[in-house]
Amino acid sequence: MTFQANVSDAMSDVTSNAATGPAPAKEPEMMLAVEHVSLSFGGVKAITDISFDIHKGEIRAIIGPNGAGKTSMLNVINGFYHPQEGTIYWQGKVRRRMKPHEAAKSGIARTFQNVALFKGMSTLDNVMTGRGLRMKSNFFWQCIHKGPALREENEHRAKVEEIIDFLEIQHIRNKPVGKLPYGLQKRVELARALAMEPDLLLLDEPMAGMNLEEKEDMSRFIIETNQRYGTTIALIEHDMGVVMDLSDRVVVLDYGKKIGDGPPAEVQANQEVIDAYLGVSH
Amino acid sequence: MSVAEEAASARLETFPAVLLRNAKQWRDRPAIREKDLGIWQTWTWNDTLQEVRSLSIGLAELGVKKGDHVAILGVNRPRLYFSFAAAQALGAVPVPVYADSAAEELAYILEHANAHVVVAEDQEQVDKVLEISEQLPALKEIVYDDPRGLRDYDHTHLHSFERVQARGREALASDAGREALWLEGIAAEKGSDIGVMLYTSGTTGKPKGVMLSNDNVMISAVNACEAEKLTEKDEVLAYLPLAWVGDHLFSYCQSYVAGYCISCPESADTMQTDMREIGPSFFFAPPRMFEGLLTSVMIRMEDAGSLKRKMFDYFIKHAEKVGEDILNGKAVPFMDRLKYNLGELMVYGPLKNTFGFSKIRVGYTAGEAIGPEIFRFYRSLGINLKQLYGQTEASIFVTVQPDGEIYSDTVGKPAKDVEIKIADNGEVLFRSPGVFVAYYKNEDSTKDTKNEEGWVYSGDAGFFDDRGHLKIIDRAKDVGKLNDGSLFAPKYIENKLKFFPNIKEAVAFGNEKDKATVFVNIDLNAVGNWAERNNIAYASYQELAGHPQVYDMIRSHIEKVNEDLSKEPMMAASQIHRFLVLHKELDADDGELTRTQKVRRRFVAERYDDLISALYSDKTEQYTKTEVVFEDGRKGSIEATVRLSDAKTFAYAQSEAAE
Amino acid sequence: MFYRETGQFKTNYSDDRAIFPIAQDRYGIMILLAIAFFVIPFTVDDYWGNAIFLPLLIYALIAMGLNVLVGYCGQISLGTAAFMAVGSYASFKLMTSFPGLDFTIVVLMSGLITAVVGSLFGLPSLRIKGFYLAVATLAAQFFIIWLVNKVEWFYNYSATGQINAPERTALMFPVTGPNAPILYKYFFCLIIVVLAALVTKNIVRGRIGRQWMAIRDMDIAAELIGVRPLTTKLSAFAVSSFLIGMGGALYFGVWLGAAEPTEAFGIDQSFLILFMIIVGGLGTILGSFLGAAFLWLFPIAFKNFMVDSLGLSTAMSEHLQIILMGGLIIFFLIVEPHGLARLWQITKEKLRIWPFPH
Amino acid sequence: MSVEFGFFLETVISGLMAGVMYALVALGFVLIFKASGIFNFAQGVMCLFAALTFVGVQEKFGLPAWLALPAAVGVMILLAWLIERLVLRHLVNQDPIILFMATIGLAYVLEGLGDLMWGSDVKLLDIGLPQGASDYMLDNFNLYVEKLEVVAAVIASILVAALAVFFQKTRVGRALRAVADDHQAALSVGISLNTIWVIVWSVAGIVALVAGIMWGSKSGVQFSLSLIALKALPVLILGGFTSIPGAIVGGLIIGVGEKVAEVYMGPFVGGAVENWFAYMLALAFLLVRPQGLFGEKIIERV
Repeated sequence: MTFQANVSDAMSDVTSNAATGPAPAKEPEMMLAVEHVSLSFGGVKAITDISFDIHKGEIRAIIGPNGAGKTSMLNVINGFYHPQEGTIYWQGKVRRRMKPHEAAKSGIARTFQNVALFKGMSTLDNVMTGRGLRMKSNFFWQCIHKGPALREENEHRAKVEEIIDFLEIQHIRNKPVGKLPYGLQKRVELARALAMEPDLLLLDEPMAGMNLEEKEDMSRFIIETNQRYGTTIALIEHDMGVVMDLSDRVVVLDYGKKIGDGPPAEVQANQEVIDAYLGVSH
Repeated sequence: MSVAEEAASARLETFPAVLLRNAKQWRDRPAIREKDLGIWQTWTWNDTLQEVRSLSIGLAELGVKKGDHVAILGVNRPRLYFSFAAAQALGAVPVPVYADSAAEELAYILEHANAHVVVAEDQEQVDKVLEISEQLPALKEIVYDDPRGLRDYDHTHLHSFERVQARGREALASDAGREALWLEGIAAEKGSDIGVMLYTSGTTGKPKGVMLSNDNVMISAVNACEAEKLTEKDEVLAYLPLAWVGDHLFSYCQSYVAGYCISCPESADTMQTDMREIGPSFFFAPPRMFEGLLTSVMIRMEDAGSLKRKMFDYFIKHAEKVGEDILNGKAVPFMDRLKYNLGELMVYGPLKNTFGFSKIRVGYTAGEAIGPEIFRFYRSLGINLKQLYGQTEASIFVTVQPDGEIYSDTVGKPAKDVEIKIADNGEVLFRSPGVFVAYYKNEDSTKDTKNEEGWVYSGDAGFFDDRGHLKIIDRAKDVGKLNDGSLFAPKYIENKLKFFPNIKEAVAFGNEKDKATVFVNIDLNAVGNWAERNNIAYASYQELAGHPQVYDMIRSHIEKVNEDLSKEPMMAASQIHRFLVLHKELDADDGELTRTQKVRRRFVAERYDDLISALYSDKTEQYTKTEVVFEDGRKGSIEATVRLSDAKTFAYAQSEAAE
Repeated sequence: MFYRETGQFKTNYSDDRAIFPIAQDRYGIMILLAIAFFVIPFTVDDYWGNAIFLPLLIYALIAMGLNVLVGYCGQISLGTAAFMAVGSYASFKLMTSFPGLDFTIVVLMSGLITAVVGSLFGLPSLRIKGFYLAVATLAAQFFIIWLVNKVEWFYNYSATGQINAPERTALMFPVTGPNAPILYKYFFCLIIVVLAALVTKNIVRGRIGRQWMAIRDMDIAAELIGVRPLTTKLSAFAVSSFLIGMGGALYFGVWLGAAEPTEAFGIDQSFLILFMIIVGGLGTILGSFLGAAFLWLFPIAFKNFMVDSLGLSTAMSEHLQIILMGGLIIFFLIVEPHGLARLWQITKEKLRIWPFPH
Repeated sequence: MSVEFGFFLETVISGLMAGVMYALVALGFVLIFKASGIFNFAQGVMCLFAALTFVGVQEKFGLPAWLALPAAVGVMILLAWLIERLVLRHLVNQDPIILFMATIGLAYVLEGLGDLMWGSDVKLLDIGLPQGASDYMLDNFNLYVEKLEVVAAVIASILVAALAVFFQKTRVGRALRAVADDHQAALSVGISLNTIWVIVWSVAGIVALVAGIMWGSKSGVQFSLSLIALKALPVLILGGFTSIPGAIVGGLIIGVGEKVAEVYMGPFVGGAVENWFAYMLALAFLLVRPQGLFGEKIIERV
């Protein structure tokens, strides 16, 4: 059989590091950039003069010790916190100060460090809620649940089912999320974020508290999301193995300052980063 | 309707021809369903025809032609079922392969079958094929159903299902004569052409490719549909392996013939829920499944409140008393009937409902003997469960229990058009329109199995009882002799043991030995539950298996069997003298079971050679070390010191059962 | 036990997400509706109609309204009675200002007016949450009642300060005033309540309902996935007030016939409705009905028992009743904080897996 | 001093006195909310119940006031213990709204119980507090000030001071403060959560007793007493649910604002402005400062 040789290459592409993919021939397109951003709460500096960017289509990791300002950074990106200083560029344009739901509308979705699901709702309803921005039928049709409302509901259900299928959570479709095991809750949260069909997906410690198998699954989902839907992903993660495997580029924060930025291997070798992790500096 | 279409569907010798008829006759009736994306996606007969046609022509574009072999690899999915008809429409032969085959088995079958094209379910199957593709010079193309994870694969010879169908549609659109050509192809297929090739799992040796002609399966299917009065209104759950002859007949052939709809479950895990949702009217399951269900019923009822349990036990007892008679249409006292109706409301109905058995009109079980208690339990609930005796070589049907003549210890009377005779050595021989054409590339075996007059040696030993029902005792070649010359039928003993819910598997030894001994595998579910109730702590299967109280319990089961055996003149000599409880579960991954979960007796005997010799010594324990394959494919070994134990035997006692 | 679901499978999403996906539930509700429409009206006398069925239906409607706000959207309100008052006074003014207006229109418009007022009082919910909001809704309670009491225009300058419902018809059938037959009153309320329940269910199972629940369960996450807090919360206030306003119009126009603000719309009414949805079940339509039934029927039954059977004085019985009511609420909260609807849910699950315990 | 200004001053002083009452009731709320996160709707009824008990034991058992006081305190402590036993411990880890509803239920029970035990007629409460106008104020400043109100204010101040000492200086007090922030921390002090609840409800009960006696001395013990709780709610909004100084300052603001509004605005809109003015004031205030006067700005985290 003739196609043996090519296949193994293709397979390694899927299963291992996406960073070894084809080198970009042209200048990478910018999804988001923060420039000289500073954020403080009543005098306490959470983020100090940080600049970095996220390319379209890449998986970008944000790492750093606890309290380094990683989550604050995500909160700035999706409009939950408003930095006192600095500029945010979104898809090439300066972004004005916006509310979280406006950021969501512009194409940013996220998951949370401590799962923030809607506990009283089923998995399906949680994910369906993620489609809310794309549902347009008016109040009248909603009241009678027929015509455009029903049609829309069914169309979005089909989309949601695809995501449910993709993340392999069919069996918990109708279960209330509050009672699910933690690993599954994280997955439902990812499903909800994916349902928004975001351009940029922010994942705040997607693998925290998971066992090895769950981590592997989650890594697979993240890579597949990135490849299948072309979603740009920024993630915070503590598991260095995962970060090195998944990400194209890594930015390292420590005490609200940026101390490293570059491909995983480069960052890993950076002395300042090593010190920060070992607690040498400061 | 075009002339060609008419011609093609006039003679219903092939399944594509039947499909053309169905698409006309039952155009908008459901043909196949699949639980996908949360609902039962449905294809009507017309949809099915469209799918099959575009796929078929797409396959032709890929180069599939008459006589080619198209392997179908995966679990029950509508598209894989479409592939059968699509291949047959081109005169190609579909060769379904077990989805859980290891790469090695798969390599053998695909190589042996000379498969030109593989239609694979998903990435997992594609990977398996790719891994062994070097050994498959005949293999040209791979088509896959589920594209997930396959995006970045080299697609020179790898095609998505959609892509193939799109090519088919393009060809249809660009060439006006193409459809007529396709229909002509269908019309040209004859009943005597090979329609399908099924590999027998084979308890010994390499799998054999059983070539069945269109006539073989068509006539068998038509007969079966008539016998059970199956119509387009029936519902069937398609969940057994595609490569198994039963599924091929029930889910493909009979569905086409009778026009009923088959439903594919979402996954193996959701099979129970899916079953309940669909509520099949015609159902098939191996005894194993019925056993498992019964065990789960009993376990779940353990936790019920005492009042509810009393009620449950009361009505189940009542069903045991009159249920079968009511099912068989016999006269039952009015009060009993009333009580049974109450039981139906309170227990039987809900129970059938939770299993998804409420609508079963005809249920089959086959493959091995079913425990009489289990069999009667289901029948007493009002489920028309029947035993079937069949083989791939017979297009499954050899004998079926006719309605109203159900005895738990027989496999019934010969099915329609089937002749049966018993050879001198006790072997069952049969002849029918369903009898296979030949084994593929294996003339020797063909000759050994099928004689010139068309009689097939079933390989099973059995006899007809005075009611004209066939009774199977064992594999003909497994029936051996003890050293004292008396008959030793291991399967017979094993089945008796396996009727105890605590015993999952048993392997009996005794041929050319002085006495009979057995290996026992406990059922972790049942015994684990029992242990919990009796406050027996255990950390592993191995520890539980070796527990003295478990040994006591198993011993009591064995002694009960011995007591039974002692009453049968032929079997009294093969009472079990010594036994052991194996430290690990027999596993298909280790080659100890076949893919259909049958014990590979000889392999087990070789593998646990040390334990067997210990059984025939007077040791009380034996150390053993066994190579195993873990779930993730790694190899390792398990070691254990297995306890050996004696069991009481009984003197031969004449009883009414033996007269 | 009575649930036989084998063979009930869904081939499309509409069926899968139907209000009653299980056939037996559908039959059950049909039987209930059949009784409500064809049996009760022809067997009920004035006492049963006025003392039991009318208040039951009307309280169920109002409870459903409050449930939208509290149960679905998570915004606690203690001002229900005030919004009932808005509905009542709106209907009174409409009836007296436009004598020819069909009462159906009056009820709908009363609902709309209340929705506007309710949204107004819902505005603070954007800045304040939880108990702060609950207390803020008390502002509505006191302010509105004061307003309708003090501004004579609201009660048409009548000497008593009361409002009395004139006779009006709905589709030619007299439904208000002292001479309207109980049969018509009952049918009128029943139809409105059934339709309102259907519409409310439709809303809560669609996009809007999910967004309400998202705000309820985790408002920050909801906002981050694109739920607009402003529109979502205000829509809950509006829908809730609409239902309560319609309920208020029926409460005054059809049932009581006359009302005096501090008595008919006191804060105890607000609590009563709140109890209804707590006991019935927050965030369920069914719970609104069950809660209304329980909290309306229980005191009647209790009083009858105490006064008629045990011969206690009315005052004594009233004290006991109030203690028992409070005790019962606490008992319910301890035993089943999710209310009667959850109890039914649990029972139903048991029936579905009968005879198995789990 | 002009007559107008004098009248205004009288209004303000009378408002301040009412404010002290509100502050006392609000204090009870804050204590419980701070320690257990429970919004105790029954606080007002507790005032009524406490006052009823205080009067009741005097009437029924003929106890003198100095004995009735400890008896009433005992009853309030017993009540706290019962509430913890029968209600709170069964509702641990429930949603705040559930606990809130439970306290409404509690309010019903207490109301019924009080009526049942001591009768529902209006009772006079006279423990010999000075009545009538203060001659001193009248003579020197030409201001009409009720003596009782002055006494009430003094007693309230003493109570607040005592509570402050209790919270700052005693071990139990410190534990109570700790529990508001962190349940674990409280446990590390060596006091079980259940005990803390009993203590805090007892303290709230005693505060309610004091408030009930004060208010009852002024206008008799009757059902309307429980309604002052409703007045205390806007105080809470104003002051913040967890701030003791907030409760006091808020109470004074509401008291004064209400009186001034009634006197100066009431006549133009038909009177009875008191009923809602406090709420509107609080509401308006909330829109500007959602966390209340003394509440900390909440930084929301995800």
